[in-house]
Amino acid sequence: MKKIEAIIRLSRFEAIREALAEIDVRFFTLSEVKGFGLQRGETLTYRGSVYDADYIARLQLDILCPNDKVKAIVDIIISAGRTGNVGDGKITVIDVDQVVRIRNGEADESAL
Amino acid sequence: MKKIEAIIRLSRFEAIREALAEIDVRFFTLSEVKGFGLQRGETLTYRGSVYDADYIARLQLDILCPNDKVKAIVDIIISAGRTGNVGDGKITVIDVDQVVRIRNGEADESAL
Amino acid sequence: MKKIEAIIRLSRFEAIREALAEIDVRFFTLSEVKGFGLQRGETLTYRGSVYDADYIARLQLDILCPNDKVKAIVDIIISAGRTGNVGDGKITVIDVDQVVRIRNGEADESAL
Amino acid sequence: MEAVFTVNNLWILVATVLVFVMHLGFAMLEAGFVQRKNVVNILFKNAMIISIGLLTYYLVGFQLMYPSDDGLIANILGYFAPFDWSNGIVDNYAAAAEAGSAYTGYSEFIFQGMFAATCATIVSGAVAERIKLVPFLVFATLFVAFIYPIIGMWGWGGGWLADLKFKDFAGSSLVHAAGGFAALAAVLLLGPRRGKYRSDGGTTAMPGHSMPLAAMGVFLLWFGWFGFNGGSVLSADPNAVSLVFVTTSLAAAAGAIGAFVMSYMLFKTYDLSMVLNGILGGLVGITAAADVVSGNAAILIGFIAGLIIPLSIVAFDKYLKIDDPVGATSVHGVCGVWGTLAVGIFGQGDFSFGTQLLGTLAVGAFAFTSSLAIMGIIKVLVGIRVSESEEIKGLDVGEHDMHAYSLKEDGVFQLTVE
Amino acid sequence: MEAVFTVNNLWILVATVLVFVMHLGFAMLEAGFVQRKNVVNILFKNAMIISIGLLTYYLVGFQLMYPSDDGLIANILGYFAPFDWSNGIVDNYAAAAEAGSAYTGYSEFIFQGMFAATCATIVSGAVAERIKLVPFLVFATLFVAFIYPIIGMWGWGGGWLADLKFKDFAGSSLVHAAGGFAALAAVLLLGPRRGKYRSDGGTTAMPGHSMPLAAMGVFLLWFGWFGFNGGSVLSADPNAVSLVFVTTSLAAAAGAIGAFVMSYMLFKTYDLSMVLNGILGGLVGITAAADVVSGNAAILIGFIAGLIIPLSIVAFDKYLKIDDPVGATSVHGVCGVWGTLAVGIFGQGDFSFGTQLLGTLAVGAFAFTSSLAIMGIIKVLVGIRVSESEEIKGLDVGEHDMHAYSLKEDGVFQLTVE
Amino acid sequence: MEAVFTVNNLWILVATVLVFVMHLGFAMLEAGFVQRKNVVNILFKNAMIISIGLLTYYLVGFQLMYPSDDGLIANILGYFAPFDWSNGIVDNYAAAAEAGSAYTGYSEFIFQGMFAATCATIVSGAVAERIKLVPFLVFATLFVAFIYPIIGMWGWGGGWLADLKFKDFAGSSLVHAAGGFAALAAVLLLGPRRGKYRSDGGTTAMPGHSMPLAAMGVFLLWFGWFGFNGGSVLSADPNAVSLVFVTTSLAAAAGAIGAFVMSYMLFKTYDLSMVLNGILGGLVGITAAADVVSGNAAILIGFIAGLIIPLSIVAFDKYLKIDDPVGATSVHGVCGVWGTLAVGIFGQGDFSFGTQLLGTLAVGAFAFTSSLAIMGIIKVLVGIRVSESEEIKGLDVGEHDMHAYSLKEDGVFQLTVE
Ligand SMILES: Nc1ncnc2c1ncn2[C@@H]1O[C@H](COP(=O)(O)OP(=O)(O)O)[C@@H](O)[C@H]1O
Ligand SMILES: Nc1ncnc2c1ncn2[C@@H]1O[C@H](COP(=O)(O)OP(=O)(O)O)[C@@H](O)[C@H]1O
Ligand SMILES: Nc1ncnc2c1ncn2[C@@H]1O[C@H](COP(=O)(O)OP(=O)(O)O)[C@@H](O)[C@H]1O
Repeated sequence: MKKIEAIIRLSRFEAIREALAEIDVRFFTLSEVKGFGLQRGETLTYRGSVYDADYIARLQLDILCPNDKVKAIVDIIISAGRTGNVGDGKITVIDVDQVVRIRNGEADESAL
Repeated sequence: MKKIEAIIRLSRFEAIREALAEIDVRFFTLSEVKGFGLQRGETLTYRGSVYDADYIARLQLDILCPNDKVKAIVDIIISAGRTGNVGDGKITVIDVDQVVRIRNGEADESAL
Repeated sequence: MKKIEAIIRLSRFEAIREALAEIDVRFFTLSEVKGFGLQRGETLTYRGSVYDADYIARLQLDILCPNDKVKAIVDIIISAGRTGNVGDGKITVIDVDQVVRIRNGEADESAL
Repeated sequence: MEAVFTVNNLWILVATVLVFVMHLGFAMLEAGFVQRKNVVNILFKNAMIISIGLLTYYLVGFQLMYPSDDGLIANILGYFAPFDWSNGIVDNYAAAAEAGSAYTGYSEFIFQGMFAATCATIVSGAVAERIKLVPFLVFATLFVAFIYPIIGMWGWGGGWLADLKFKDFAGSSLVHAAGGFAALAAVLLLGPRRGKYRSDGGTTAMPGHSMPLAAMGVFLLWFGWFGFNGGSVLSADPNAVSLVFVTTSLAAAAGAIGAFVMSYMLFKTYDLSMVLNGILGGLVGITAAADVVSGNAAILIGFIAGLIIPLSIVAFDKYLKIDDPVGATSVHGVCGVWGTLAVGIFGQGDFSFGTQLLGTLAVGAFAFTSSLAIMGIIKVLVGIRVSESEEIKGLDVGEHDMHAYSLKEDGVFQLTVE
Repeated sequence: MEAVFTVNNLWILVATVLVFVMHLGFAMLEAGFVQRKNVVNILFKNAMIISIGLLTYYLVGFQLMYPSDDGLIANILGYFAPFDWSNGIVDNYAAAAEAGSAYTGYSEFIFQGMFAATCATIVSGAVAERIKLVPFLVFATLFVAFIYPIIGMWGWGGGWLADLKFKDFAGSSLVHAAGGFAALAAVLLLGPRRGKYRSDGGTTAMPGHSMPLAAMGVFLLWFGWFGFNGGSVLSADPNAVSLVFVTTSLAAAAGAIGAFVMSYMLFKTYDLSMVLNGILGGLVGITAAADVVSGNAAILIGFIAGLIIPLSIVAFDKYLKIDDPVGATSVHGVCGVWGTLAVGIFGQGDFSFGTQLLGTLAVGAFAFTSSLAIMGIIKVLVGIRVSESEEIKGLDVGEHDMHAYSLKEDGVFQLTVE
Repeated sequence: MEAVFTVNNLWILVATVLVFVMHLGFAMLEAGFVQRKNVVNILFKNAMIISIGLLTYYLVGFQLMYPSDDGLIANILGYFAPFDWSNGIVDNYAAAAEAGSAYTGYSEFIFQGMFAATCATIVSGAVAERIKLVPFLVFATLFVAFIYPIIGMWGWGGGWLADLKFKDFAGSSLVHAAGGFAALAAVLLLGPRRGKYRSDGGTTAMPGHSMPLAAMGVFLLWFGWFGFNGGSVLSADPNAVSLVFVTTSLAAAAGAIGAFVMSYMLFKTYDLSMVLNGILGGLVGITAAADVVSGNAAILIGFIAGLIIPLSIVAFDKYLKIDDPVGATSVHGVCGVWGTLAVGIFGQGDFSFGTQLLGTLAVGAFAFTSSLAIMGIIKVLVGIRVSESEEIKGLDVGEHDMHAYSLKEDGVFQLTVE
């Protein structure tokens, strides 16, 4: 099994979610993160002091999946999450030893 | 060493924490995440427009531990975190290359 | 490739960021987490009931990097993130299968 | 004399506006003191209470409180009818002023109506975070229709307390203790919030979600109290109104100091929520005596009320295990009693401590038992408490399908708790 | 008589202060009903509107609305000049009172100025979250300089509606419907917020970011309405002002109940935002008739306004696909029309339903078309809508380089949306 | 004449209520402009200042400010005694009115007491986020007990500035500049917030945590200012009070425009915090001259104050490196001086620019040096600044063991910063 972590734009989330649903990936965990990369944050002003909001709000999508679905999921996220502008984000794939469903203790593939 | 990531219900957190303390696991990192799975969010209404809050607030517990403690921790989380209803969450175990304690540079098992 | 996850103090963030920039690590993802460890939270009072805020606000820094940069990054975080007091945090290194840049589908090292 | 009548009437109307603001004050105070997941619910209750309160008082309460004849039955129970519209108008201002009248019937109704709604609001904070919406609204309606007017009639509508020369200037007992004891009855029937009292005997702190809202509420209540006490002079008489302004303000200020001192002694910290409640305690405390004490006495009354607040809140919360999220029983109930008794101690005039004690006990007992009865019947018939799962996810989602602070931006996503 | 003049004048001034507070009420209501990313923008607009409004009314509006001669042209269009400072003073209070005057020229100006600014504020909520700042401020300036005063002059400045005995006590039409129809014009030119109407025909809910702010805004508006309606008696006459207080409060209360009932029927939930709008609907509804109806009629007028609110909001929002984040078109436009017509139905006196209908239609049509024209010209010249990317990231960052709720603590970090 | 007395007195009382609201305004403004971790602390200070202020003024300040005899020493230093309760009452209203009196002694005390507390509040914002609680409260007590009354006595209590015909209608200098210069002294002794001025010479932006609270605060201050300036007429005289309402409002409005223009020129953005401060600058600016200028002059005074605000704030913040989180030194100090001088420029009457300059400098110098002395002594004795670690984690947890916005829900968890 793998864990796919995708850092995406807030505004692409709905599209990605719908695209994933089409290949029957309906379960995942989201978190709100702050991205620092090529794309820079806004310039803000407060009482005359200008400062950069270096960080950009991003969503991190964590998807646990069997090895054979990784490619499909990655491809879907790339096509649905792309705007073509700097800042579209990254997808990371990490190997997972074990997954357990708390509700009934089912392990691994059957826990997904 | 392993990193255990458990996605749990907010309302089971206290019980899990106490159960973990009993097996002397007192250190971990928490984050607030949003879960999307079999359990669905509430239906909300705003000025006549009904919408689903698809996401459910969850806590993610990250625990770094030596290999030999993984089973005990996973079992404890399953027993303390279970309500039996859909939505109890998942536990993931990931292999970790290296852990370092920032305070003194101690590495691996002694850093835990 | 590796993913470095560093749990750090809020107040050391700026120093770490600057130190990382010096070795040309300018891209990363941040999240706000709550740490539970040796360092304990504040004691709070509300209308006469005293309670512990067991958790301490921490930042988690996720950095994707090629294998050969891991040591440099870890060392920098240790030196810039250290106060010497309990609670300075941990650095974890995890192996990553694959990284893709959503913008153009570039994979692995060239995606960083 | 027309001018005198006009200025007197104007003051009653301005005071009405100020008492109205107290409803905003209560709404903000209670919203600040509840958890984030129950904020819409408390706001909803406050918006409905002022509305229901005014309408009910118009339809029933006013005539019950100020019965127009004084036969035996009327003297005890009043009678049941809507506000008589034709009584609103004054034909000749100069003549009316000459005869000692200071305001129109409309002014009287609206000023009293704001008081009535205030009294029901006191209950809403104490039962917050677990009471069912509609049963509570039914209770509030019956409270404003019957309980409050009957109590009010006793003291202000020519009833038996008035006959005994019981002194309660603007309602330490008739409004505040009445509300506070009704709240106590409701809380006892309702039980504590889930998780408040742990199996290990400990008490869980359940901090309010917003101190700025709570502080704003208290400032607004103090603001409105100038109308509550000042308007209770029932004319714009310069000496009386200005005296009341001074005593009211000094007592509120001293209440803050009292709560500051006592909460520091008890908790070794500077507890904002206690100082805020201390101000309210001082205000409630001075309300019975505001026109018959000197500045020094007002300071003492307020200061003692301030000292009482942390003691009383801790006593209810920790020892009696009576869970009142906003401290209404202490602020309005306990300080209401204290204020009524204070007339017997500090009041310049012919006041009897015994009568004051009798009066406040009678008011408290009647408010308590009648509320217990009404709420108890509702409890048996339809239940008064939300389900456990609703309590966990919060009444905002449970009763109102809504979040107080939306997390949805542009349709991106929306968070549900559990 | 000097005293009578003084007390009358004092009431107009106190009412001015209360109407001023309505601007805070609008600011909080609108801030609560917009998304978190557009809060600074709406606060900025509200702070500027009251400021621009008062200055513009001083420089142009007042003289246009209350033309001092009544020649033919003046009677239709008024004329253009700043407030005449020398007209502010009254030389002999007693003599003025004898002659039926109740306040100084300064008092008249400042009371009317607060009204004028109010009317412009109504528009700001409806166009929130997507209008460009400076074009909006230009529109608001022209609106207060010309549209509002011309309409006001028709009804209150001796114009043709006054001649027809059109009755609009405090401005259900002349202020509220005028604002509401201007808002409608602006919204039509502007289009809905991005993502509001989906390609699948559905409507996206875009919840306001803070219900406590919205609730506070409504309570403050009710508070201010005592001055808005009460002050429109234009003296402190005890019967008239107290009557207006009662009818205004009862209608507001009944509006809450009406919206409670109707929104429960429609949505099967207790919708706080509807009850809040229901209170406002009741207030707008009673505004035309507040001095000529009984309590029962006031309750009916308010209750019907409350019933209208959810229906109208859903009709605009879902069926007509007119996107108005705060419901200004329903609250001020629709209930403004209803209130004006209600005079013809319930008003005790010589009122004609036909005249009321004519008047409110004329006001609505003029406000709509003139706003359409002005806003249309601005749209052609410089554009009125922010760019799509600015709308996504929010107007706070886009127009003001600022967050409403800063995420920066001690220089640690600062978050940007997208 | 009784009616005249009553209406005059009533206005002073209503104005008192309005000035009271300014404390809520300050509390909200300051809470909005500080970081989230210091909100409870600023609310606590505000709740205590009004309380301590009223009590202190009762016990010491009032008699010092309005000494009853006018011997040599009294004329310079006044004397020390509590408010004389028996002076509160007026025996015969008609006779008093005949003799030119307009209010009771109680009214005078409570109106003046609200002013005194206001002046101390000004300091609290400037020293926010790093001052120790108890030392600050001691300072505030001494400030209200001695510094403010002595300054007030100079100008309003028959002191040497009054003798020189120094004109300061409602306190541009005697209240605002006094507060502003005291704030400056405190800030200098205290030093900037940690991290505010970086080693690279740059200035770190430390945005306030809530713009809605800040905006609400400013609207409430404007609201209260109708009482502050309008009440300073010290009667309900129709011409005078209504004139003051107009000039006050126009200046506030023009202040917004001035700050809008200047901040756009300086920063190329529409800075809400500057426009809000601009309104306050306009209000402070008109306060000295509100009863002796025309509408046009009021607009000019306010507009210039608005222009000054961004310049002054940037000058203090960036160039002088004086760290004042809410801009009190600019709003109250600099605009207070400007307003006092403006009397000499625009005032219709016999005013001397020289005297105005002398007066405002004397007030500023005395407030500055005496505050420096008191605060300096406290600093030496017990220290005035919280520890660095407390500053990092915030004063809410450090001084009050509390969060402003609790993160705890149902005992789930509670977050601590660092
Ligand atoms: N080396 C990295 N480690 C962790 N996160 C990264 C890294 N590089 C980029 N990211 C994340 O991806 C987001 C987008 O990256 P960015 O460089 O701005 O654009 P792009 O991916 O289009 O080149 C960043 O905001 C950050 O959250
Ligand atoms: N494939 C997945 N990848 C990542 N997170 C998941 C996945 N499936 C479930 N989760 C997380 O676990 C939570 C509970 O899952 P759910 O399917 O609702 O119930 P259960 O685990 O009891 O079957 C979800 O809300 C989500 O956060
Ligand atoms: N075993 C663990 N698993 C996950 N996170 C941990 C673990 N131990 C510590 N941490 C994280 O590191 C932070 C600092 O650890 P702590 O024990 O307080 O200090 P130190 O690292 O200096 O010994 C904790 O607040 C927690 O977030």
